[in-house]
Amino acid sequence: MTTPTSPTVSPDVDNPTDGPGVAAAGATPGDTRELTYAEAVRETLTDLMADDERVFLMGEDIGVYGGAFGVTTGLLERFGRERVRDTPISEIAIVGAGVGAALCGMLPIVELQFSDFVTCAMDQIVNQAAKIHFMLGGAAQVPLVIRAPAGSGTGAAAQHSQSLEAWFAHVPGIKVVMPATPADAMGLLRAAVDDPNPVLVLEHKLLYKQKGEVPAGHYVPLGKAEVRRRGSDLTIVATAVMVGKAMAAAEELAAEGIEVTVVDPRTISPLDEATILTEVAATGKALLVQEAPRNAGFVAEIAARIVESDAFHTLKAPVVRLAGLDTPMAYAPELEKASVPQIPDIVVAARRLAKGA
Amino acid sequence: MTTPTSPTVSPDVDNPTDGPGVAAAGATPGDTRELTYAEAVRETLTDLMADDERVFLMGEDIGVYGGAFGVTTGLLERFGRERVRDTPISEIAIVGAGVGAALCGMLPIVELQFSDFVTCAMDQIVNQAAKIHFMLGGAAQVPLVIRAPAGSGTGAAAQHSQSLEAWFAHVPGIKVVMPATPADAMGLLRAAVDDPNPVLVLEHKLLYKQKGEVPAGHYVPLGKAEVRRRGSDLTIVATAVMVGKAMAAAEELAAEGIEVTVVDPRTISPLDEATILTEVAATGKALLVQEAPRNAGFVAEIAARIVESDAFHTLKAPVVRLAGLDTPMAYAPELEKASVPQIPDIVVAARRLAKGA
Amino acid sequence: MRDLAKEPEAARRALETMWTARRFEEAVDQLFARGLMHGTMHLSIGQEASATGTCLALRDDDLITSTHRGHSHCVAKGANLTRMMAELLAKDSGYCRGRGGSMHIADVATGNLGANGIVGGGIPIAVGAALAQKLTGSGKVVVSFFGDGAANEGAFHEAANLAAVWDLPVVFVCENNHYGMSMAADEAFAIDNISARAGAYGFPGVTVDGNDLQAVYEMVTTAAERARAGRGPTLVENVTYRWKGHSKSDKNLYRTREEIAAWQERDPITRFEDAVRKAGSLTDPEITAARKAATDAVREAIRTANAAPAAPADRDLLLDAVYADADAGNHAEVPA
Amino acid sequence: MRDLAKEPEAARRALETMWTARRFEEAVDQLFARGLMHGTMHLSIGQEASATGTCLALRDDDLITSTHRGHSHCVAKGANLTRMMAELLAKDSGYCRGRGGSMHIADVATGNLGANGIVGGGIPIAVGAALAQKLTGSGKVVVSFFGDGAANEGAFHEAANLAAVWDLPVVFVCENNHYGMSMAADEAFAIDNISARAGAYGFPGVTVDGNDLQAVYEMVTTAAERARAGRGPTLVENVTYRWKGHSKSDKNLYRTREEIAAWQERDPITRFEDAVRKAGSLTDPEITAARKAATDAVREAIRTANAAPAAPADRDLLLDAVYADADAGNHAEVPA
Ligand SMILES: Cc1ncc(C[n+]2csc(CCOP(=O)(O)OP(=O)(O)O)c2C)c(N)n1
Ligand SMILES: Cc1ncc(C[n+]2csc(CCOP(=O)(O)OP(=O)(O)O)c2C)c(N)n1
Ligand SMILES: [Mg+2]
Ligand SMILES: [Mg+2]
Repeated sequence: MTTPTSPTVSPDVDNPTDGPGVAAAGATPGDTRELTYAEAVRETLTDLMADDERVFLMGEDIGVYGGAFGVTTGLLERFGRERVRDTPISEIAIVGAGVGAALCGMLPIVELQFSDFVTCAMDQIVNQAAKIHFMLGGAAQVPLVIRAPAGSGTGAAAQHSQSLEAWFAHVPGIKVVMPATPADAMGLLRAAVDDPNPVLVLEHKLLYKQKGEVPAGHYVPLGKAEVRRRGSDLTIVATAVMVGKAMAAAEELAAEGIEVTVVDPRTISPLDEATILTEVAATGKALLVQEAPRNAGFVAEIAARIVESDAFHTLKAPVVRLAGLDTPMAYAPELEKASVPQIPDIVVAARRLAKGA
Repeated sequence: MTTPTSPTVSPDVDNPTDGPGVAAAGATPGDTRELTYAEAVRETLTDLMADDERVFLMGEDIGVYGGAFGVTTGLLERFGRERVRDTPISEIAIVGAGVGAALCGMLPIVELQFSDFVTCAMDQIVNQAAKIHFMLGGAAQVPLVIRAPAGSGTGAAAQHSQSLEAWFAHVPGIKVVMPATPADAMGLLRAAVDDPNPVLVLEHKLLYKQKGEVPAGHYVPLGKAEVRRRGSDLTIVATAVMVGKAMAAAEELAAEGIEVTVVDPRTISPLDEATILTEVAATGKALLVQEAPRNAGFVAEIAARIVESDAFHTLKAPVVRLAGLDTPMAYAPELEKASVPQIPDIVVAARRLAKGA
Repeated sequence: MRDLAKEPEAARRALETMWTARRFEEAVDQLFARGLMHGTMHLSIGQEASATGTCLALRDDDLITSTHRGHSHCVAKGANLTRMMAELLAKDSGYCRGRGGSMHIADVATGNLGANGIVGGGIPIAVGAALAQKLTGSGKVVVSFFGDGAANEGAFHEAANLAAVWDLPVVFVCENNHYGMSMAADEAFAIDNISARAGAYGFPGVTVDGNDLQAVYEMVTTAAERARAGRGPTLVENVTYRWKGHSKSDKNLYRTREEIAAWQERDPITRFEDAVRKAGSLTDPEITAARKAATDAVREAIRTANAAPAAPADRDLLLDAVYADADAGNHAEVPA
Repeated sequence: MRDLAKEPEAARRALETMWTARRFEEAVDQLFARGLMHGTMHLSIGQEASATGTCLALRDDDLITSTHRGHSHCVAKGANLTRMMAELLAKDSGYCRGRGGSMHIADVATGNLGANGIVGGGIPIAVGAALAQKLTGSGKVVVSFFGDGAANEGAFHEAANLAAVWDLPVVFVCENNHYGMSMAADEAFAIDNISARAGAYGFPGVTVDGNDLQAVYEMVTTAAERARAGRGPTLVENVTYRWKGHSKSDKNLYRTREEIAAWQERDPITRFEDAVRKAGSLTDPEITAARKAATDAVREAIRTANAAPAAPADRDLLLDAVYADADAGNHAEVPA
């Protein structure tokens, strides 16, 4: 297994519960507890369903099985078969039924068992969910949330390990979030359900067991990046599992006297460009880290935003991208590990960038 | 209709027939004739089918109807129903049958009636066609060509006007070409069929009627950009229909004394990075133009390649992107026109960039 | 079962609806030919009994999803003609504010969840809408219109099965007009009746003469009752024919003039007029009046729509229109 | 029709194949449990008669597409055990050079076009392979294996219909093991037999006791003959059961211990051994020898595979492996 060291990143202290004050299941608002990322998702789903009759779940094996990653364990018992709906293996119908139900005022949360299976439902996601509000001249909305475990690291090979966020960032009309911590897993999901637009929540499967402090009822507004640490030598922008790796690399670098800023966009569409540009301008050096293959990946967009803005003038060195190999994901554990940026890769790239002109 | 002025760009004189010398239908090799883009595709299909029994066509309404854009008109009569196969409306099966036939040694060329319908066949394109060669450790190959008309400009609204090339540039294992001229429509298609890998050929529907000189049997190697004109003030990189618009803008700019280079990548995956970087370094200013929405679009990748390379040090100004609006495509002609870069937009952006520091 | 031809009010309404759809599309055809309309369009002339008979079998608050060939569904479900025409003419007062055009007209107020540019794309959406009705106990039924061609899309299959296993209140209305663009249903299917596909999902399927308004009305009524009673979906195959080309680019090379003429002989409107005459529920002047009312309404719609301002080509307005306002919350516009 | 149990050589081959698949997967199960194998895997223990009976009905040069639960298909089609095991152990000598793993093993030489990680993903590919056979007149037949769950994917629907309208030489073998992961077929379908779906496409469908090797063999033989004669596809539903969890993470909460035990009583291998004994074609020592040959072969495969070098974790090698070499041209590796 190539599970990376996943440092517990600091909780979201700048953004305490500032959304609708929904009481957390079994926890007093304001309480902060240690939860795993999977628990944070589960607790949020529980809260939302308890709180709003319109919320219901659909997906493959989400009932008694609890989902392929156990995220929905226990929800069937609590909410019953009408609201926790095990589906046949029919991704078009799962997403499409979500679109139709959302159009009629429900708040469906559908799960795709692996994010790779968006490929089976792209029409419904891209041509229907994302476009209906615009195409209909604003006469309808599609408050659909699609949850999907993304990323590699489990030896599941090329069809179960993709990080496809860039595709959806390129689709106007859908919002895309990539929580990197248990707190964000809760907060962003809550915001996603609260939003009248379709939102794709890409959970990273290597993070499900990661623990972190989570304020009860936590809410993280969509479209707000988080500065996870600040340093003056260089700015790392990283997404999903790469946030934790960047934080671990930052510790190592700090030990050598290199101080880095780590920015986690959290929502990649709409992107919090202002925060990213400010933080890059502050150090003049940008290292962009993603797990997805490099070519036309999401951090290319960040590179473009940097160099077409005033931040360009603050740059002291070329922008550096660290990304997955431009290959399908290989099965063998060592090959898989070699295919995505690891902590030492980040350290090396950051060191070089920090020391270079 | 918002059909843009489509200047006849100069033929591909630097790259004459350098591929396998296949005799063109009704034309002596070496002959250069004026053909429309659609005619160039049709003639290439004819040549390839006449030349190689393994080549056959599948798609919706490609037979007696001749395809939604008339590209395959006459091929049914010439080659018969076995090799020009009208299919039911089943995009998964169309692409999947192409994958299976290609795996077994055939050279299928499948047509998706509009490139938007890739959304109905993404699993077969992305998880199967693109990955099989790698996943199987090289034990098989998928010489499948997928042709699909892309782009806006016909008043067909949000589900029939997309430019989705960025998605496929992000998929290792498939190659992607975007011919901008009749000559390239022939040359790239011939190279695509000649290649042992899956190739997505994104034809632009506004170009089908554009005329240009086409050498008989023309062959354009995959992965080679074309410098369509050279100037010292600024480098425009543009794709598909934007190449012609950039050329028209260049004429206007030349009249004011601004000389621009126009680079057409032609193949966007694998990308001819060297040519692009050389041409950008030569002027120190880059204007990147695409029809697709800006966010996470393909030219973001070009921006990233520029600023992570040595070309960064040659930049005299921020990189500028001109792209489609981050909206679904609207129906109304004036809205559609406002949604994608037009010649005056390119002129204005180029002028500003040329004159700026 | 009611006999619509025998009831003056129902007969008048059916006739006026069919004529309105017909006149609307004839007008669109002409506006196109004269270069006054833009984009593409798909006319359902010849298929009006399918849309009309189906919608007459529904309650006002029942829902439909429609297709690229959706004008008659829209009319039959009660849409405002001026807003339809305004949309096609790319006006700000159109149903979609000029952003959607013919393939995306919806009228949420009359229960039309929208046309669709993707063949089969509306079917799973209809199933989801039906699920919402079931979950909320609204008692409403959803009709999903789609073509013969669409029945070969994976979306049809998955949606039909889901509706079956969950007993959802949906009626699948397959308008088999013999062609998917140029592809003859005979070649796209190795079965005689598309309705036989219902057997693959475990619900009833029936093939109906889609040019017989009463037959359509009866079948959909039965199917809607079944759905409303919580007994799940039905597949109703309305066999019909489109008189015009698939879209403006169609040269009709895949069918004969004789075939078209033979089907024009079976004009669903004429047939229903004959039935009404036979039933004696309306007089000839009343029949003529229904037709004239439709003609006038369409003429008036064109006039009003034409006079309206064009959708403004303002980039900021477009960018603002992509996302629903998050501050407004996720409150539904269609009360389910 | 041949009675396999009565022919010593066929009986021996069938037994050895089933035992090899069984022993292979038992070994994989243990290697996993002991942390010596990585990733995920899906075992077909209990389903061996389906794979074996099907492949025995094929010619050596016929083709198959397989699934995520594909080890027994692979074995039955004649794959090399060492290369299979090497793949699972992430060795360079594995079928996929360690790049594919269990879900992507293919053996083009024995006509196995590959397992698939996407449920239903192989079905359209099988149809395309069958089209290639038709176009080249090869006389070969393609079997597409897939599960009950896969029959609800759009890919199944579109592929089945395409094969039907083009009369392609394909046999759809649905291995109905009662569950798609945790989803009971009873809940995923509102019909009793998945084979009934064939009627929606106009070709024959049959439901077979998938734990009866001879029954599977007979049905697939008939279907393959039909396909080879140009008469199009057949859907053969092999009703069977998987003894092990869906994958390593399965806690079997969706079914009872009793149900599993009852199906273990219907072990397809024991059943065929009994048939052979009854037919008297093999002696008890011969039956034992077949089992032992399988056990030995698997043990030897593990030994050899284990000793082989790991797939090299070299980034350049990986990058080089993405595209087939364009200079080599598009010459097929599977002569069609
Ligand atoms: C997924 C998809 N594939 C193809 C098309 C192109 N197309 C539009 S309408 C049409 C024919 C549809 O046939 P049918 O479903 O019978 O409806 P009809 O046009 O006859 O009303 C086709 C192929 C499309 N819009 N969407
Ligand atoms: C498109 C897709 N959806 C979901 C999955 C996850 N998944 C893998 S196997 C499986 C169950 C498949 O059931 P079935 O087809 O009956 O095959 P079985 O596992 O029973 O052999 C599921 C849901 C997948 N791999 N691909
Ligand atoms: Mg039709
Ligand atoms: Mg199963």
